[in-house]
Amino acid sequence: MTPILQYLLLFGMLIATAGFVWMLYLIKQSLGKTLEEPGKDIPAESGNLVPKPAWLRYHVRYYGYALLFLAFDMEMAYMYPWAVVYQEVGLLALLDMGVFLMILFLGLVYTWTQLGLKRQ
Amino acid sequence: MISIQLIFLIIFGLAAIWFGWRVFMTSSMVRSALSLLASMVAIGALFLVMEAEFLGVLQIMMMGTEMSIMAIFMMMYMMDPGGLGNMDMSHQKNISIAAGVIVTVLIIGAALATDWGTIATQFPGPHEQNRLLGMEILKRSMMIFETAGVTILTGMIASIAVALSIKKSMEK
Amino acid sequence: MTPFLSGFMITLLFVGGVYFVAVLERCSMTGNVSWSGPARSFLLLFAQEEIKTRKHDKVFFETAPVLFIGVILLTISILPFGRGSVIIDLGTGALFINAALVYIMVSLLMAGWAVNGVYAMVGGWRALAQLIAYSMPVVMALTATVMRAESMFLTDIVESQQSLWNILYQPVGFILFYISALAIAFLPPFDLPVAEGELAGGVWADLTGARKLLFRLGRLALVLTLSVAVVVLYLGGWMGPWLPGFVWTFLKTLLVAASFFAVGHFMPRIRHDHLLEYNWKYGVPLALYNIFQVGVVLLL
Amino acid sequence: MELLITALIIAAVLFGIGLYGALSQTNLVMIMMGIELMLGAAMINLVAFWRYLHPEAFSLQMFVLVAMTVMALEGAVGFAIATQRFRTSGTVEMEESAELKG
Repeated sequence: MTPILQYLLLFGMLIATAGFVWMLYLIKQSLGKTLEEPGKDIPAESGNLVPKPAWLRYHVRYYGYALLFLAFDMEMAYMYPWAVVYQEVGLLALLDMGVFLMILFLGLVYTWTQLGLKRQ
Repeated sequence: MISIQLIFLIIFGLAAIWFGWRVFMTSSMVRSALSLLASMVAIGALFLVMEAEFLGVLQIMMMGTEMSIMAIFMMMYMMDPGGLGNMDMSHQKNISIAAGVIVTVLIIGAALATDWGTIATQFPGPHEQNRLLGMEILKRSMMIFETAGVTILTGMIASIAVALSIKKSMEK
Repeated sequence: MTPFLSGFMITLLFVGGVYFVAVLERCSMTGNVSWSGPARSFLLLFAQEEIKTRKHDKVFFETAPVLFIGVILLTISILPFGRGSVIIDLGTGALFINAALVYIMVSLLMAGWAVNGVYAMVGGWRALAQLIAYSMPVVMALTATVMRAESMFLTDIVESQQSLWNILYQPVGFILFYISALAIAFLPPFDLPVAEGELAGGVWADLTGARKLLFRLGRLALVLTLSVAVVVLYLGGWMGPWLPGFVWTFLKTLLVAASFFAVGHFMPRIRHDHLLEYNWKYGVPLALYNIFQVGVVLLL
Repeated sequence: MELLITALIIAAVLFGIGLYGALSQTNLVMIMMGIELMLGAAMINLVAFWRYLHPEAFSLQMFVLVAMTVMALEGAVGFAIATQRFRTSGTVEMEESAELKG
């Protein structure tokens, strides 16, 4: 199988899943409609009927990790091709990646010392 | 096979453009962040159509996390993240539209006017690509790779220092 | 084996595996084995009425279940079940697993945002926190297996375990991947997005009928997918004496799935800030150590 | 040939949309979205050049990796500045941040 056929197959599976789900919805629709009752469409809030929308400003308390993660995440882009040729290149590859990972590890240690690794 | 490639190039290109356009046309913050994610995934799919498999899958993975993090930052800093008030958050609209259109036309003109020479037909397969990219990282572009490491460290330190500084001075 | 036959076998194993995982899940929650239970709850959810919350985000409400179940099917289609019997043998399989599993978090985020309810939204943001926590260890553990196989083809990764399974070759990586797999599938010690005690069901709290059915079905398939991934990456895939490859994959998968539920049965739920803290303070350094150890052993 | 031109045109349109967004939005995070779109367009160009002109030159793929790194770092530093802005002035609207002019 050529690579482009493989991607076509993957894409086709995604489309097929969407079609399957759509058919499920159609069957459900043919079974009956939802009864209109007061208060039925209010989301779960432990018994309180809250008519206000929930889309308000929300303090995400782990944003320190999020910032660190954004930068740290990039390291794996270089790591996968490196891992494929690791045995071929040998010691040079180990030293190379060792330096790279040490540099990144410094960033983690820095964040740790700045109290970034806790709930803000 | 060429024609299939062209068809999918156009399909995913249109998807990328449409979702990219939706980013600035909706007032719901999470919707605009996830539209950008959809646009980026379409770009990743374009990479796959152009048979750069590693880069395509990598793009799809990276953008999934990056744009979701963008969504949480939108949630934290926007007055009305749900977009229920339909606030207009743009300025100098006409100048921006003019700039966008002019730049697009210029680039398309440059692309059409240039003689690109012969199109390559032979190219390495997915596994060979991974191997050659690894060799490139370890041999010829080794300094670029290590410089990228130092750049990532700089970015990490800069963002942490900027984002957490006031917190620390308050704790003292 | 012909492609048609192997495709048929994979479908059969997949459907049977999902049913078995459903039985296991009920067993871990209620304590007794009931073979008809999953079928009954399937019918219950199928006949349930569809309630949509007020002012919901229509696009996300429709997209989230499709995305959730779609990425899981894509992941299972690249995993090898036996020698030569894999639907799509992708050249960057090890990376693709990771890329597809990121979108489980995205679909949870979408579902949580869409229903316009407080508990669901908090569940969605927690799903992102969980991803930030487990993503780095899982990537580095995968890299270590790629280093040994010198290839990202999943079949090559299985073949590289001919002499010694990866669970013995890189035990630290196995532990990290196993724990992260629990977190990816949001199974009980890490079921933060759908926590019943704290968030009254979290992301799933306001979904009913077909959408809930898709999410529940998708989660069962996800547990099966991750069990197969653990088997392929660390337990030698289809390798084993006497029996054919399919049987070995299936037996190992069921063992791993059962162990997933057993761990969840006996552990208390972890707080999301503790999860982040432990993963970044201990998980990431351990994963780096694992890569270093594998690198040194490979050079010797 | 038409494949390369198609890819370049797609990238040009995306770049234009990104430029429009970056210039017209008042909000820091939205401006960053525009910049990410422009970087994405640049990456399409790089991959198209690699595939259709020089499939043997892997420094082009390396360039794409560097562009992705720039994208992630731009995100991290931009969000950090947004956090700081929000803490000091309670908003991330860029029209009100005259002190960043230097």
